[in-house]
Amino acid sequence: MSDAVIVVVLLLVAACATAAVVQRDPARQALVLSVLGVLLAALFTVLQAPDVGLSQLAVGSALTPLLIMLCVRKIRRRGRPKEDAR
Amino acid sequence: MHILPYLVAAYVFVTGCYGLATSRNLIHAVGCLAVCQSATYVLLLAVGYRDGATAPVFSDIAPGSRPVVDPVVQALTLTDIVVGATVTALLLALVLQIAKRHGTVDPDELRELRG
Amino acid sequence: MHHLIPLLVAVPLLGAALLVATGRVLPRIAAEITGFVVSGGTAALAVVLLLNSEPPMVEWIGGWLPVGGESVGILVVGDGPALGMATAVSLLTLAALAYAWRYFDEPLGGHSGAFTALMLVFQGAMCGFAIAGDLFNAFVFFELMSVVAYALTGYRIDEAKAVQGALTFGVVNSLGAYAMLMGIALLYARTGELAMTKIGRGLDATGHGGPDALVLASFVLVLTGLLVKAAAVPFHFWLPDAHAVAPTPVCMLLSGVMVELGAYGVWRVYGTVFAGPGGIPAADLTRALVTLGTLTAAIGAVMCWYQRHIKRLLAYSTVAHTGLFLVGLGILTPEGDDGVALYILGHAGVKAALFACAGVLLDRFGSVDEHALHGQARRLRATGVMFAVGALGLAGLPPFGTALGKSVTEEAVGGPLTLVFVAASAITAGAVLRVTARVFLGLGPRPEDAEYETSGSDEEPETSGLLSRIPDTMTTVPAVLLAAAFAAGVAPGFGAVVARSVNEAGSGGAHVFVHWTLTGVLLGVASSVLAVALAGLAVTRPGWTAAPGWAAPLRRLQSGHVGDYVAWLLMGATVLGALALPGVLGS
Amino acid sequence: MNRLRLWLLAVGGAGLAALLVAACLDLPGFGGRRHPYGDRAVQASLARHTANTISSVNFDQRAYDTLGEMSILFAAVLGCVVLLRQARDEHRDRPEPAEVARPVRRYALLVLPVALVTGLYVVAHGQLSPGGGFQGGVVAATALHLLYLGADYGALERVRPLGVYETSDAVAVCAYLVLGLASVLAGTAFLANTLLPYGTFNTLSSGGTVPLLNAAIGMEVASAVVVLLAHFLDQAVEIEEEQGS
Repeated sequence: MSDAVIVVVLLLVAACATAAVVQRDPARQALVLSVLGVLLAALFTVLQAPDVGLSQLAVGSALTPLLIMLCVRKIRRRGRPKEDAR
Repeated sequence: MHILPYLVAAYVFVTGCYGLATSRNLIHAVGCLAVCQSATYVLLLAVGYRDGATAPVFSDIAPGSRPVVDPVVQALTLTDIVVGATVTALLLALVLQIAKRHGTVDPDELRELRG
Repeated sequence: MHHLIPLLVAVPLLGAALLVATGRVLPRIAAEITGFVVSGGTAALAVVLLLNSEPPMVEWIGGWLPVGGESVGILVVGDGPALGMATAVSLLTLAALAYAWRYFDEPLGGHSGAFTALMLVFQGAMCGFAIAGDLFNAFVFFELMSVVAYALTGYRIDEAKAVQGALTFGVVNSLGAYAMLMGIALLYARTGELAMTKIGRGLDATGHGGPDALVLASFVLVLTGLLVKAAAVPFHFWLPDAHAVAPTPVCMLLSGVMVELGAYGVWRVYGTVFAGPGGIPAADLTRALVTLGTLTAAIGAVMCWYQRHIKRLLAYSTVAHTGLFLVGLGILTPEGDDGVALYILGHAGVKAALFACAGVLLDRFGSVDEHALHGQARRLRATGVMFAVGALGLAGLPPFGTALGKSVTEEAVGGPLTLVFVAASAITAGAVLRVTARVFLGLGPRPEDAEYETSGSDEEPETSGLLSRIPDTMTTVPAVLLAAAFAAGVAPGFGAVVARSVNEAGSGGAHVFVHWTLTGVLLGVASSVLAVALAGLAVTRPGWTAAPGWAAPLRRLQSGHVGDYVAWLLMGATVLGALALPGVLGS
Repeated sequence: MNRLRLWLLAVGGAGLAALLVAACLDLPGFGGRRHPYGDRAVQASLARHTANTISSVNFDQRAYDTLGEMSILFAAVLGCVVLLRQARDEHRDRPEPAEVARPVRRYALLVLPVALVTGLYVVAHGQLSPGGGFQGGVVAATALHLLYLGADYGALERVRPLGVYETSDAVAVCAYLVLGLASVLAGTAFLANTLLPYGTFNTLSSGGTVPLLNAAIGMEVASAVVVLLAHFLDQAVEIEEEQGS
């Protein structure tokens, strides 16, 4: 049973990582990264690493995306349409 | 199943590198670097996994009653996660300053250092 | 005594933390004095430990002494090379702090000690990396020194080039570090250990008569990380971009010791992890390092010659010299190791002094552009003389420490590779002499601008406004550094001591005697003469030495684009794998 | 130039991928039994009465790595403070107090204390159950920033005197180092966990210096994250460039 769960989560992680790379808009990428963070946390939990899962949840799905969003907001606010993140 | 987790880690690493090399936006590039790093977490924890084992926390199981997974890689991964978060923060701070000084975050338009 | 080894890390970190904790109330002068005392104290500690490093010491942090050969703790090593690097790092940090005395006059809003604190953390991180005996611990300190270095490189946030160079530096080095961590994870999977010696033994025990793909992959990944730091071609692109824009005191450390720590890491990791029968065969390592090293030396020298941005020029000369170090380490002989150790020490003094002189130009004229400064610095006689002396030290003119190291290495390498040593040191020194002739003497016509290059004009000085008078610290520090590099060559017995401590730590106990030889002296003189001739030619006949057509594509590779650099990093890992492949296939 | 990069990327990426896949084929199978270091770590952790082996590895057996990790965080925060300082050509603008939707505010103010307490709890039980200084610190620090959602920027700034957090960040680093140095003064190795009794297994005060180091990390991480977020928020909300720069 647990093997099947691990396989599923692993494939989801791979898919989500691809999405995070392919998504070229940083604001949306931040969201994808936050989903990746949750998936990784889930993976770590099924791999019997609750400590790591907990910190991945705190860092990967909250802190890092938050910093990216703040960064995007600052750059957008500068109001030059050109760098509006393509 | 035998080597799938390792392959996923390798795939995530190479994918992150691809994103980093082709990125058109420095914020996106920093995000890709975070993806590269998540490959190292997956690899480390996959290496330390043991079939049918439980987490190495003995507050609710008696020591020796069940096999536990390798605690060392988990500690390493914890360190690694902190490193990743701080590097991301520092690089984002630099990106912010690039946006201010160059007026762009597109690496194709940064043309000051060359030759 | 061995309990004190980790203090090389703990003391500077504690100093930095105290500076930040009291940063809001501490006046700036007090912060700088504290930095001085802490850095100097660490340097003194490093010297004391170094003097006691025979026989080599080890220390298990946390007192986790091995029981039956097995330990759960972290090992730090206190042998000659480790403590020697730590001493070099500490002394150079002290020099950089002295140089930066009253330097940045920018209000930091209650963070008066921030720069000093970052420098102290940098010192601690480099010491920590030097003494690491545990592979993961080496990664942690590798990353710590990188993180501080990014922040220090981007310190002048008003400078567009500085923040761009710092980001490139950050992205490429972090990727290299993650590659290294992947390699460490693979090694852990195979051997289940993290201490370097234990991993080496584990590889020998589990390798069935030779290396397999896993050993090769972990070798490539770990070396990728270290070679990125050592700026070997094709991992070197970040270095000129970062070193050219970092504040001068930081440049002194980056070029003087941090890059060399990458080469040191290669030596340490190969020697303890991959040198056994289960690791990478010696022939493959030699092929990989000598090939990459020669390429690095050649490209570094050529690119150095065509720079007009003086700090960038010096940065490329660092690239060229690390190439030489890698060649010397790659041949895996005790003589080669000794030569490189001496060469690194001499180079640290010379290169830091040259950067210090370039910093004087920057703060006096607001420019480090060879063309714009043509004939401007005639009145800075002391700096000019030091710049010329530094150039000769770079060329390996006896009796500088660089010359002793170079001659020992050349002797060890032998054959056509000697030519690489002579040529690379002559070209880089020639470029520096050319700058001296044009900027400090005003010789020759003002050269023409090329199309694809980085100019060094319009830079902000790092002090508060342009200096009208050069403070004594900014002339004393390079003078002392040059004197130290000189002393390393003439002090009787210094070479022998270095050689003995290096051999005791590695090279299987083989003891070799290091001394000046006639060939070495002649080769050193030859490269110095060649350097002077090249510089003379460049100044009097600029047309003859202008960039030929074939150099243009080479310059175009240095595009300043972080994506290109990442692609080159992947390519470099592949090349490294290909170079080391025969040994794996053959076993 | 772009074409060159794509070629490099294709060849280099393929080479690296081939290398990694070949290495994966040689790795011991997933879920294998052989973990010599791991087994030793579990033994050592039990011998020192630390129920959470990971905490024992992090704060006792490999406490020196954690020192490095903490210094990285410290250096990165200091670096961000330096890099995100107000440049010469910038000035500060008070942001307009924004209207926050009622449900958002209510939710944020409700979650805030819960999250804070959770964070502290996770820090305090580091040596017993999953979690520890790092995880708890991040949770507590992020929780504080719910105030930005729930009330407004001004409210956040009032409960967040930045100087105090910067100082406590540095003080926590000092505390960790001093704990390490104390054992050197006592004549043993740096960071040796021999100064305090190991206590009763599975209680809050077990594990010798582990809880103390854990608390230092918790304090460091919480203040570091607060300072980091504060500087990024500052950039996003307050600092304005002069016109025409």
